[in-house]
Amino acid sequence: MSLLADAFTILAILAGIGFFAAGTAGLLRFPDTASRLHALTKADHLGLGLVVIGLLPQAGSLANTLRLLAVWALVLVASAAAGPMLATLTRRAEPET
Amino acid sequence: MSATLFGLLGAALVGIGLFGMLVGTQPLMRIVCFNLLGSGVFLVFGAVARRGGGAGFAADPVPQAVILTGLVVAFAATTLAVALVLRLAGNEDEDRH
Amino acid sequence: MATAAILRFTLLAALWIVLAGHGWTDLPVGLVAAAFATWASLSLLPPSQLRLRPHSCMVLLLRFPWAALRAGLQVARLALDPRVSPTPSEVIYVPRLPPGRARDAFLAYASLLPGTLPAGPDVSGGIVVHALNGTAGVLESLAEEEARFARAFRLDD
Amino acid sequence: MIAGLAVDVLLAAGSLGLALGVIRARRVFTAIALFIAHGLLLALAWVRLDALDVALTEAAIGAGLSGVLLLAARHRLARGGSERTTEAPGRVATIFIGLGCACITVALGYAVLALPKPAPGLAAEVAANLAATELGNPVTGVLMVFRGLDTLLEAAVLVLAVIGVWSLAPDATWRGTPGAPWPAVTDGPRALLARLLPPIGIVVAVHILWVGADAPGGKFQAAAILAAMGLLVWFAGLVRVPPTASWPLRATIAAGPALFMAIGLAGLAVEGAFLAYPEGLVKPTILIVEFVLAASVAAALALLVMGAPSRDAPP
Repeated sequence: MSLLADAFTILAILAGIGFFAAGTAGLLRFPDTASRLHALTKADHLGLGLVVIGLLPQAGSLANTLRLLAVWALVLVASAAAGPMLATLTRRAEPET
Repeated sequence: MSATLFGLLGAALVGIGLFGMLVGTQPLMRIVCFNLLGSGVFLVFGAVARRGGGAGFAADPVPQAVILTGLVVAFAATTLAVALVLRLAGNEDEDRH
Repeated sequence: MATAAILRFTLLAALWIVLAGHGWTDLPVGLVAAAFATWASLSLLPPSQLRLRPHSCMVLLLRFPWAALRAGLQVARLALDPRVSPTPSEVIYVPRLPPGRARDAFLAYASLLPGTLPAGPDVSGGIVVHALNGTAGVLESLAEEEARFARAFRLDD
Repeated sequence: MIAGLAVDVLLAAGSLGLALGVIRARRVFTAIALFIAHGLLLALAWVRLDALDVALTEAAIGAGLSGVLLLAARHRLARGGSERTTEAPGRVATIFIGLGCACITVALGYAVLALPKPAPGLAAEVAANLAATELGNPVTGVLMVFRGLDTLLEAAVLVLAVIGVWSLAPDATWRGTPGAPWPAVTDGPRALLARLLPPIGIVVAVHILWVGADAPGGKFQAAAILAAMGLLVWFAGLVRVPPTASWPLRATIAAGPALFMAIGLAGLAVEGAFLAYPEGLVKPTILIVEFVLAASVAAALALLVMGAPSRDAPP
């Protein structure tokens, strides 16, 4: 049981790290600022989500489980606000480029 | 090991920050470098704190508390410096008008 | 007003218990903090007639991980596969929700969906949406998501 | 062990690279962005140095509030377009400055390497006396009891800094509203965040303040979070920034240091020493001081970020 849980944790976290790496690759490769914001937010949400899901079997208590989920939710709220804000600012700064 | 490594990093930051402060031409840049210098000093002190651990503590709490105090005072100094820079720039505006 | 206050107070007190545990010595502090936070919440976000359709809400909530997965996979494919690269473009989307908090909430939600990132209002009154990979189907899927969003919170009648 | 070392080396290398990036940056904006990233890496370095209290403060104040302050200042200077720059030193002078700084780094590095093992410290004394304070977090014990005078003076420094920043106001806006004119935006993502986040921030800040007695956390970290929440609603225009003439505002800033000093004087009268806490009531007294100080420090930090009054107070 615990072996299975550990294997799940390792797999989910590795997948999460993979998405973080993909997001970073996108940050370096994508042509414009707004696209880079896509890479930063979307791949990282999924990566963080997978890391959180992977850690759930290790949380040990309901409170820790909820804390982990709260971290993910707060990051989602923050970037759902910050992403459009940055996109708006860059569009004003570099119109039609 | 961590203590030595981050202590050396702190020493490097002191040099880098001081250099930036002395050769910089823009006031805001020099304020940023002043903060780099400060973080280097804190890190050296933190390394000393880590070395001084014992009696059940991983690190000596006295230097850590002093670093906390120092961070807040350094922030206060930074705000004052920034306010001075902004006031000087504002004065120059008034002179030109 | 009273219902909203009780609901928010309960949620914030629950947040305290999640953070601090339910120790009896801690709880009074947590309740005071939650009360103070509820006051802040009520003054920053005055309660409105928010009615949910539980079924549609569940659909929205359960679809979200799926949307996050598709969004992440799309970015990963575009970033890692050397044969494809993104074709960014901007479209003007005119939300059916009136300007205000409901529209803001939907646009925040839309920024988490695959391929779309709202980038501020357009002079025409619509919203500029940055599309990561071509414009095909973007407006249709946004309209679909907005309808789903409006249904869940009874904003459509 | 190996994994820990790898993390340390990555953190140190990243932080060093970012610091070099700061001084090589041509644009101030780039330098500030790199500095914020550098601060976040340093916060992780503090975790590796077993200094969680410092890590929280570094992330909140060193990277967060300083970042907001510097970015806002750059924005105002770029709009005003008249920053006073000084002449760059010549090539020879630069080389000598570089050599001098390198010497300082080498000397400090030598000092770090030459530290005796185990280093002399006060950990044993703190451990021996912590029980008397009824606190579980040794750093809070040092801040509030063993070096309480330092903390009192620091709280006073923050008040002085606020007075200093306010005094830089031009005569016309003296007693006016701090900060640059800022259009109120009641719609859009910024307003949405400013409406949703502060209640959560308040609960988290009170939690950090409350556990500070026994676990990492305390008034500075809590105050930084509260200040950030205040700045968020001020920047979104949801709440008007109070003018510096406002008495409630001034009272909030001064309350913490004043209470701390009053308790210190009471200790002189009752227990015979400045800042001696009443026996049996040490922890409650400290907690009350912490709560009031947190409110004062939060107000001071937020106002320090806003800067000197530059607008007339609304009628």
